[in-house]
Amino acid sequence: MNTAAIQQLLHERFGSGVGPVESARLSDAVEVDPLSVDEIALFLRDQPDLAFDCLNNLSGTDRPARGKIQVTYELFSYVHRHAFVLKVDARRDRPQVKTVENVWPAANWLEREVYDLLGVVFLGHSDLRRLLLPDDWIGYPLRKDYVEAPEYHGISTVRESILALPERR
Amino acid sequence: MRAYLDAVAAGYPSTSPALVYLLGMLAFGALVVFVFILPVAGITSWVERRVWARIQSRIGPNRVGPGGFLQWLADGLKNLLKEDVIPAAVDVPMFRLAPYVVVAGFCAAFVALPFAGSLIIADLNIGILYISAITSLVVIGILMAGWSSNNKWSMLGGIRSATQIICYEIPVGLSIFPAVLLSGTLSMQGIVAAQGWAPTSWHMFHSPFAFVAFVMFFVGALAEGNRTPFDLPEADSELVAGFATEYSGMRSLLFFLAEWGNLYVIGVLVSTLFMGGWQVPHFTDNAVVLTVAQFATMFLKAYFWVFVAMWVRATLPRVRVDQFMTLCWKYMVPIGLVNVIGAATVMVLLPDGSIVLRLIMVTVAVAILVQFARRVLFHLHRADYGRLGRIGEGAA
Amino acid sequence: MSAYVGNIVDSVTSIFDGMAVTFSHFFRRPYTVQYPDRMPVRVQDALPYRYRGFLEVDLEICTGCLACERACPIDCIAIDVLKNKETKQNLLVRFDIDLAKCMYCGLCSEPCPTGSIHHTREFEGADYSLESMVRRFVLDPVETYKPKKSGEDDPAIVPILERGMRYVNEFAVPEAPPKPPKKDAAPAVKPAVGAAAAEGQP
Amino acid sequence: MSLELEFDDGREVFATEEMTLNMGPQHPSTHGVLRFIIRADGEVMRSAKADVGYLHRSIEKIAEKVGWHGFMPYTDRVDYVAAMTTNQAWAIAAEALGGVTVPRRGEYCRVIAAELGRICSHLLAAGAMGMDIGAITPFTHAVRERELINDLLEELCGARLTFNYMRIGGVAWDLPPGFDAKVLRFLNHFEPYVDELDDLLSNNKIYIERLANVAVVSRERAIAYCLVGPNLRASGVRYDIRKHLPYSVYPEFDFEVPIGTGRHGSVGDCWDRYIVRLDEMRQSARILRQALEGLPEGPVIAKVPRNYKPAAGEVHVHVETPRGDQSWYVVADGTEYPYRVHIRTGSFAAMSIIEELSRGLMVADLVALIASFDIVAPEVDR
Repeated sequence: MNTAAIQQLLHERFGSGVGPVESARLSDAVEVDPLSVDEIALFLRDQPDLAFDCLNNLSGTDRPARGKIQVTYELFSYVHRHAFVLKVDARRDRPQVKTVENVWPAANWLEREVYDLLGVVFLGHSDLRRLLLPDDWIGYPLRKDYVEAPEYHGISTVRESILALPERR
Repeated sequence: MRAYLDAVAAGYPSTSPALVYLLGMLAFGALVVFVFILPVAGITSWVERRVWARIQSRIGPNRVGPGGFLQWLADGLKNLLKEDVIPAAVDVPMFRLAPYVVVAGFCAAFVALPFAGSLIIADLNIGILYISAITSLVVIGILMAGWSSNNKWSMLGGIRSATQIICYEIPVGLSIFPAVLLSGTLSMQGIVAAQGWAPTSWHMFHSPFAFVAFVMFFVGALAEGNRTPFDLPEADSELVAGFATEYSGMRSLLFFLAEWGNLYVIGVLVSTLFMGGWQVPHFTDNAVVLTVAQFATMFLKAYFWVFVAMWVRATLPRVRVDQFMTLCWKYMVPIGLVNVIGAATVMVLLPDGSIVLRLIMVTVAVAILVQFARRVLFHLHRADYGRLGRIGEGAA
Repeated sequence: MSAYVGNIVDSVTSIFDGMAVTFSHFFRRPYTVQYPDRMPVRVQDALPYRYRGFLEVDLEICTGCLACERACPIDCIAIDVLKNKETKQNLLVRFDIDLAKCMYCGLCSEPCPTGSIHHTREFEGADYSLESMVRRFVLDPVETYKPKKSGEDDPAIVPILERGMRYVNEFAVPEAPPKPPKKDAAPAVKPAVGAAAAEGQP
Repeated sequence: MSLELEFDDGREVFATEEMTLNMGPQHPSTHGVLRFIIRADGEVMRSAKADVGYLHRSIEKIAEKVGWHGFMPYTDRVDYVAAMTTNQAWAIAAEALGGVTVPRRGEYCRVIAAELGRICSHLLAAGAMGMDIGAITPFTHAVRERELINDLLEELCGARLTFNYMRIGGVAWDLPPGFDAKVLRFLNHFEPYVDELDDLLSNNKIYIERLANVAVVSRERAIAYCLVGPNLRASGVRYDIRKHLPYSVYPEFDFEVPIGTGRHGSVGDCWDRYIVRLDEMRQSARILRQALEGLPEGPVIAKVPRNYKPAAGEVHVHVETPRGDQSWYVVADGTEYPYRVHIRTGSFAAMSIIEELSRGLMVADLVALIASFDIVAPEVDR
């Protein structure tokens, strides 16, 4: 089943919470409402002719120009061997997305990673802690406007280059 | 030994024979410890590393001395000079004492080990019983080390070791029975004397039951010596280094000294109980030459089993704790019991043994060896590693 | 009961075979290479031609195009070129490579038109300070190399350029697979400076 | 002396107490720097919580700073045990965005390098598995074979671990002269070696007992936790990106996708995960033979500008690495730097299931479990 057909199904079921097919170059996606993504995910998993039983990838992209943080879900069905890309846009100043952890357990760590690096809060997540960075790290490094603190617990995070590099770069 | 000391005492009538005897025995014991146990344990460490290396397509230590032979001395010296780190949270007296208890336990076993027909520190009439009792002292040391380290991995190691030795005392004891029954004595020299130099006269070939007892004894001894596949107490991939995790320098080395020394004890016990010990053909009347020959025989037989233990260690994975218990209680103990009854029955039916049975057993053993050799050749030809050279052999 | 006996038989046979495998290794040669002192040849000489060791620069044929500096993802190369307006010659005043930072990826040697910057097969550089790992190739300012239209004819430079071009040719060139440079036709060596300069300098 | 039979809060003294064990970050069998916090009742675990991040190098952030060509060496460091396939994933993603077609010989070179890398990685996995179970010799034997592959790859691309062999548009170097003969000689030697490893380790009764029926992952759980690659196939799902979502020139090769059969226990146990890897090495050898035979002539790299600026767009790339389907999400915005790169690796997925699987296992089984998932810590953390 292709993206357009799935979008059709979703639109019939969920109405305005499901946007049109976004045809970026090389990949099609459907954008949905961040606060109803869990229901849509459940539907995508349990509908027999969709049967997306695997959350293959979950990643966040910071889009400061649009004031959004985009979370991308890449779904795959081992039953029908088809894939589908779902996107949600969270507000950049207060990014909140419903968790899909209860639908696909794989989302547990993937969501923690997005929370860790981009600061997206997944509502209803059972264990939303930082995953890769230390618990007391300040800031979300994958945001485009992230500035690394000059030191962490008194350890400098900057290493001076031994070469004095020319200015042209 | 005793006769010699008696003669010395007779030559100096003013001294008390008891004193001479005591001092002589002490001197001989000290001699055995420093001239025999330490080098043997040390050299065993070198041999083990070389054997492992060859099995693993490596070379092993080969820089210190000829073929790396003096590596054990270098390592020993290095460990002696190293700082003895005692972590802050340990129970210091217990922590310090533990290695000595372990070493004492295994050194004490040498008291009753036969080296040759006339070379034994004390031919106790309960020799084998004494040895199986005194080697269990090692577990107390290991348990002390594990507990006092104040480290959960160490504690798990110590407790595993205790479980291990307590469990395996039983099958080991059961597998000693047939040999003791056949010899009619518990004395180590007595057991050796009950066998001849020829393989047909060894206890292990007396009957199938004796052979099974021999295999079980070796397996059980490995378990008691904490050797792979039963090296659970120091399972490096699970428990870091088990009970020895917190030890450093000489104290750490003492544990390994005991382990390597114990290998030799296992070898001597297997040879004594089942393989005719120091028995050689009576080819000369010269007592010195004969003793040397007996000593060499005993040493080679014992060292063969040390080698087998190394080889087993390089081959087999480690069992898990519950499987270890299963092996002991569900397999070795029942089989051991049946075995004792079987061996006793054979003794009743054939009071003088049967040369036919012995010959059949030897033939079977030879057949197994031949099959083994065939498998080795098969593996050698299947994947010939000599064909591909590395650096300097055909490389650009 | 059959499982019981089966377990024992399985254990004995599988261990028997495993022991045969390990025993057979006593009759095989060990694989250890006893680096560094017991090698039949020096290890550097045994390494393949493409080995990515320390970077080295042949200043005689460096065109000063800065392609390597741009290609380096971690900025471990620093080059300063001064332009002499009168003679229209470029003067190379600095060519530093921080070998402690270098990750030996080879990306810098790829765009080099003459093969001036290239990896050697040297790799032993243990030292006590990071500063000592900085290789400063330019001690006195040198003029950059200018490829000649008719091919190189300076006998001092020809062998260096030949070596450099052999290095360049190791990298695949699209469309036309390169011919190895001929030994006897020394003046025919032409650096691929035009194409690379067009690519490397936007 | 009277014994107090109750704690202050009323619990009985004679209850067993749980023990908290801290395994790692430095531990002999954590394959890198991992940490587990184990709650155990004696030797039996109640749970093992994983704590990752000790090897986090923010590779995804670096990608946004170093440009399309410059990121290639960094992909080596995502999974240093199998750098070739990670190289390939990045190259495929960048090529898809830039619309570059790789010459056929380049694709063949990539397949040869990637399959050698796969054997390399699986050897380490199988050997380390034996090592964690306590057999040390198989590890050294596996590393010995791996050295031979490293020698080959060193000849191919000049490095033994961080290859940086592939480029956007193809590969950096053509195969060196005589390389195919060397690979064939290696394969002739290697295939019997795998049989020998079977005799030495896989069929060993102790080894089987340690692994069979331990940490069984059912088909459903494997999919739900997004296990990929050999870990998924061991649970009985016949899915291999090379076969079912083909990239490069894999459709031209004839090979099988081995799955777990539960020969000694149930489908999806540790032993299945181990044996699937062994079978995959044999299949890789098969692919290598075919690739060497059908090697076409021609250039190995397409003409790609040094200043690579793919048009805006985003792409999801899946590549079958030794640790399974590596899923790359790459966003381009038309500049010379990638806008966003996200890598979902096989080890990452496998790490997240360990907590669930660890309940009721013994401490020694956890070691086997980690090894059977073939977890490479830097790949988890990136």
